[in-house]
Amino acid sequence: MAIIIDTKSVILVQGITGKQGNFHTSQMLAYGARVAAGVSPGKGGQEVHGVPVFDTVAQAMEQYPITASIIFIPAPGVKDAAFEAMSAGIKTLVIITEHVPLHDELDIMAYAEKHQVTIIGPNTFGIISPGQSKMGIMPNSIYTPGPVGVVARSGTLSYEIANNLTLSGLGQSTVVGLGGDRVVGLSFTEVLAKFEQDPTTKVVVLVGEIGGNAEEEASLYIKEMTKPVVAFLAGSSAPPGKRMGHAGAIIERGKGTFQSKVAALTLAGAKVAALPWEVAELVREALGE
Amino acid sequence: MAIIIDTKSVILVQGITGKQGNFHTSQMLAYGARVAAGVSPGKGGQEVHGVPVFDTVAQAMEQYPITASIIFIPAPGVKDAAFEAMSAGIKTLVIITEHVPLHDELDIMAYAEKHQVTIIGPNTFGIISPGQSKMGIMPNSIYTPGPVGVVARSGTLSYEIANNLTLSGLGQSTVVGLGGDRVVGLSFTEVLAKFEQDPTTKVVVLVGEIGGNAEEEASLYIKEMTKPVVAFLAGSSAPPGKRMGHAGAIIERGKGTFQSKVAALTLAGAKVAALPWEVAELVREALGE
Amino acid sequence: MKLYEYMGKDIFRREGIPVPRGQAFFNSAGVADFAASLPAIVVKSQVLAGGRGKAGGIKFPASATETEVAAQELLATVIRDLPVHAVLVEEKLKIDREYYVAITVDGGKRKPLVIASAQGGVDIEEVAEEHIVKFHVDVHAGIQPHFGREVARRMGLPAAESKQFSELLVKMYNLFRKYDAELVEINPLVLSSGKLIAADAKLTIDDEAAFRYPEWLPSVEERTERELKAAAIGISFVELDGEIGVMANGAGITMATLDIINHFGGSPRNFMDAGGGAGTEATAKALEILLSTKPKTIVVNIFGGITRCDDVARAFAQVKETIGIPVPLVIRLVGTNEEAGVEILRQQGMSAYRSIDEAVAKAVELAAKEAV
Amino acid sequence: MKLYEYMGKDIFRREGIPVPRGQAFFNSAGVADFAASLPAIVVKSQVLAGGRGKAGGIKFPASATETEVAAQELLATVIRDLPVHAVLVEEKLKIDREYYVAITVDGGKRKPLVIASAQGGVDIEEVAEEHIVKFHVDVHAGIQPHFGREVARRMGLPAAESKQFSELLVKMYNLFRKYDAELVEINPLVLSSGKLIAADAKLTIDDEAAFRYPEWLPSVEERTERELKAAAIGISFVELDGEIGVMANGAGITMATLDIINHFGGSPRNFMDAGGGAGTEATAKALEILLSTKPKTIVVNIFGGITRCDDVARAFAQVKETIGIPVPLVIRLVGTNEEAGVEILRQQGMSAYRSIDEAVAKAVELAAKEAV
Repeated sequence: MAIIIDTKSVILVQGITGKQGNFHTSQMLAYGARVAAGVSPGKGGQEVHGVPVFDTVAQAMEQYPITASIIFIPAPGVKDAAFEAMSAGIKTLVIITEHVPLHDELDIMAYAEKHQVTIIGPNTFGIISPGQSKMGIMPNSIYTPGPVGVVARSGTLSYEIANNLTLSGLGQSTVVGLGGDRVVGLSFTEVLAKFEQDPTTKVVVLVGEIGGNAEEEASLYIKEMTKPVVAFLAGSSAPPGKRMGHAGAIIERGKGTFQSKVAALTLAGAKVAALPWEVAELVREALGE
Repeated sequence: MAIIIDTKSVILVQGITGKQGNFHTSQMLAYGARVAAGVSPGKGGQEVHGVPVFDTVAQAMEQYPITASIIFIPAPGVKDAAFEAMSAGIKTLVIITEHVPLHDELDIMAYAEKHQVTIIGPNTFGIISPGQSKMGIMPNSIYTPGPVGVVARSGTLSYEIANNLTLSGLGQSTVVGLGGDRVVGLSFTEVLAKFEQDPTTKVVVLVGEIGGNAEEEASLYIKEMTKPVVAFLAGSSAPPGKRMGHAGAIIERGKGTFQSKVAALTLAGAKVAALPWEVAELVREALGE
Repeated sequence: MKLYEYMGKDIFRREGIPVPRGQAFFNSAGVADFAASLPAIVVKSQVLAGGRGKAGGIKFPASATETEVAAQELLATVIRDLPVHAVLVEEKLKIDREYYVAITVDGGKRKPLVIASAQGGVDIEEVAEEHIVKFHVDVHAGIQPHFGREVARRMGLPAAESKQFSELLVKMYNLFRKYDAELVEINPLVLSSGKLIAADAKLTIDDEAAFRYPEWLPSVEERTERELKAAAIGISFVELDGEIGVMANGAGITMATLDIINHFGGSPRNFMDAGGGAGTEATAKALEILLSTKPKTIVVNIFGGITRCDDVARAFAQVKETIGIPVPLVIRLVGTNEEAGVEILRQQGMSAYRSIDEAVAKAVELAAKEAV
Repeated sequence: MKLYEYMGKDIFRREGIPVPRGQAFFNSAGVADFAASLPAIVVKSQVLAGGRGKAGGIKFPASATETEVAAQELLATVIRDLPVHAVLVEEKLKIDREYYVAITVDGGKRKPLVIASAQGGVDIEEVAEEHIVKFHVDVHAGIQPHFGREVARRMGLPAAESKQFSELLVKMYNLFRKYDAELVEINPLVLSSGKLIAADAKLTIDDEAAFRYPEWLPSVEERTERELKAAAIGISFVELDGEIGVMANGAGITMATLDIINHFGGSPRNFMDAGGGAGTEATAKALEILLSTKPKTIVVNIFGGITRCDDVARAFAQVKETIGIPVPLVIRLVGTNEEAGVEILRQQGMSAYRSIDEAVAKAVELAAKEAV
């Protein structure tokens, strides 16, 4: 078991003929993900690493029972691509692209809500259920199957932590990247709820950062969870008012500070690691090992 | 029993201080409908026939458990009023106003679908469940409770038929006016399905007219109904290509002709009256009287 | 409200939809000069009738001088009873292929509908169903480029045209929404040396959205003078060919009244829906319009709801006293304030029926007598 | 991208939102003439710092001549380290009441959010929560007038102002959507002799939507030269006050690296997220930017995923050979092509750590030594 994607996921790659789409298709195939088809307007009939390319999503879906799509389209075309997938009936969508305009994200999320589509991203490293399937750009080598669910805002930091877990003998059920933008699809709370329901997941690691109030909101749900949660937060040393990399990381109006997040999580019963390499130890304790 | 509105319906009147809103509020009250509140921006605090007036729908709903709203707002303001009602959570909406722009109707219907709101109209005489409640502009005197469900596109023609039914001793469960515009909320099929489920209704009268293919679509459902359907259609003598009164009544592309509608309804098992005064007799036969 | 082709093309141009180089002329001044700037020429009469090509309304002059002559000729033409309003002098396109594309509203589905075909240039009704592509539009999504790509694929357009077509459809939809259109139709959409160009433009604007029209939007009138007069007092009126004048209140009941006239062997002179709640003045004016069509007899069918019978009766009395009613008038009057209405009629020596069949039968009988 | 007040007001004016009569000046030429046409005058320095009023950036001259002097003075001013870009000379409004209204995006709810208060004119954070009205917007409904009426009611505005406010909010929302705004804020929205007027205009445009900007949209730059240089090669870079230069790949890991520096008692000189997949050239340029800030030492934290360790190592080698690396460089290098990268470094006499804690501890130690 895992959440959102597993061995049964039949994957479409939108933008498969682009540099990123092409490369990560090879990586996903190498990982064993069932990449069934790709879409690239005007390139229908080609193949990429043996995967057939179609001109439109509807055309691809006439041929394959696609359940999920991953988008590698440049930012100006992401809204079009996301609407194409949703209009064609795809219910799980991973949007890797960064720099998607805010209002396009608002439009995508409103339409996803209307059609009950699960969106991961934009500006995410994707999602991986180790040993089962992968839709994303994370390195294949650092994950191993196991009982730890990981949900993160930030990519490389989550690699660091997943790698540490793997090196410590702690495998992962699913690792989800929410995406670094101000408006993204899945929230911490929604992913935590899925982990709570997933029989394989025994403990959840939440990798957050300063800015916004997603971690505070998640704390409300963590209080009600039966499974233990370990958290790590980046940004303890960030100066106020400076924008650091992505929009999520702005400290505004005294909310979303490191302190408020640590307090909320701790109060909710989560163990907060002070340094990234402490996460594995806290997970081991949570598992009662 | 009845469909859509009954004694439990708590009614809001949007545009209650206008000439039409004011007059028909008095008529609805006289009929015994539970008109709880009215809305008229800038007129909050006034009363119309003893009904309190509020500035906004949200404000009215803080005070009364409103279940349905009837709109008497001039055409340019109908979209705003309909969205106000829907955003406030009202799930049944009767739009009396005529001349509502087509694209406003498209917007209203899309939003209604998203929020599962039942819309009657625009450009309708409304709905009446005789002896129980009334949201509309039909004369109070011509209806009486009974087993006949009536659904019509056109107002006065339905009065003619309802009056004939009443004079023939055949009361009505609910009489619904779909509205005469090209884009309206409820369809014949949706109303027929509600009558099919309604224990009080024993027979349904469908009052249609030439143009569009609503009657043909309804025929598909009539085939599956357990209750008998009697139909009357206006427009047997209409010349092709002329627009008669409302947009519904255009004969285009050889579809929606009188002949095609009669054929479809007859094939589906409905009895089609050649003249309006024959409807009551066919209803009596259908009831086995 | 239908717009002339040249008006539609002006809007197309403004919204970025490619159209041929062209200019509208209301007389022949300047035609030759403009034509001289075109490599090949077509002159199209601007008239809101279909089939203008077959009726000789389109010419292909070989020179600027010939164009001027053609324009003069066409401007003097009447096509299907309609005088030619203007001529559009355009660059004649090299036509490699002709497609069809339109956006309209599907009332049944309550959604915009895209209709397209790779077999354009002919009446779309003559195209076999399997060559027509239809897609509904969710207004919450609008038309994004992918929508056009999928339509293009179903039409069988090659990749090179798919992108152009998709951009065109996005623009057509934006125009459709922005201008409250009932219909935006391009037939033919021409493929000319690799470029898609709207060789024709049919644009119908929703009359009910008039209050939002930008000021520059031109107005086209298709109605007769009497129909306009009726519209001015809020009454739907359509002239027909028969003998019996008709007035009723409500579109459905008016249509049914026409049907009943037919049923009894008569023929209606008109359709007149006096609407709900018309007062004495409007009703009197409506009656005057009716009389001006010189019917053999008039039948009035009023089921009073919002409309008050006494108001209607007063209108008849007023017209009788002022301009007179020179033809037999058969009145069916029931509903709100019925008794007061009947009394007013009685004082004027008129009477009223309670049932519609009796009234119409009488009117048909009287019309037949008049005809003798 | 934040716009100056006068730019925001130009857009407001274009979109029909009432603003005071006014004009921006970049020098004092013409100021007196324009001021002479105003019944009462205010001169506002155009600078993207908050609290410009308290800092003396707003003046109320009594005459046209005084206005010219005030403009000259303000144009020579620096407010919170930012030189005054221009002055806005405006009609000084009679202020009857001051409100607050803004539209922004609530990331948590993934929806636009309207924030309003009847207590405007002050910092909205100083207004008590119970005097602030907040409503989310469904983009499928947009803001219809009723939305504004309900906000006005919750604010406690009288009926006479509700209609104006509602029209204003519809226009603000249209602007918010049309211009890809992150924030549209009016504070204060002034009630002046019965009219609502935007006395200030704060407009922030989404940088990511730059490709859609109409050409006329002005650009405002808040970043330092180095930050701009980094942005040009797609790297997020923010200058800080500490001693240790930092480069990492990914915003979260970069932030965590800063935290770890802090944890070991060091202080970061900057935030530099070299992103995922940066090649040799970009990495070399990033390193040059880092060096230009003259840190005491540099720590590089690369977890190779898309980023290839050998590319990164080659960049370091290249910079070392060309311009040289005059400060200690501590490298943590793991992941894709790690061995090749370590080998390249070894050939240059550099070594790499495998764990982040060791690398950072070393960098802090070295920085401390340099400081001695």
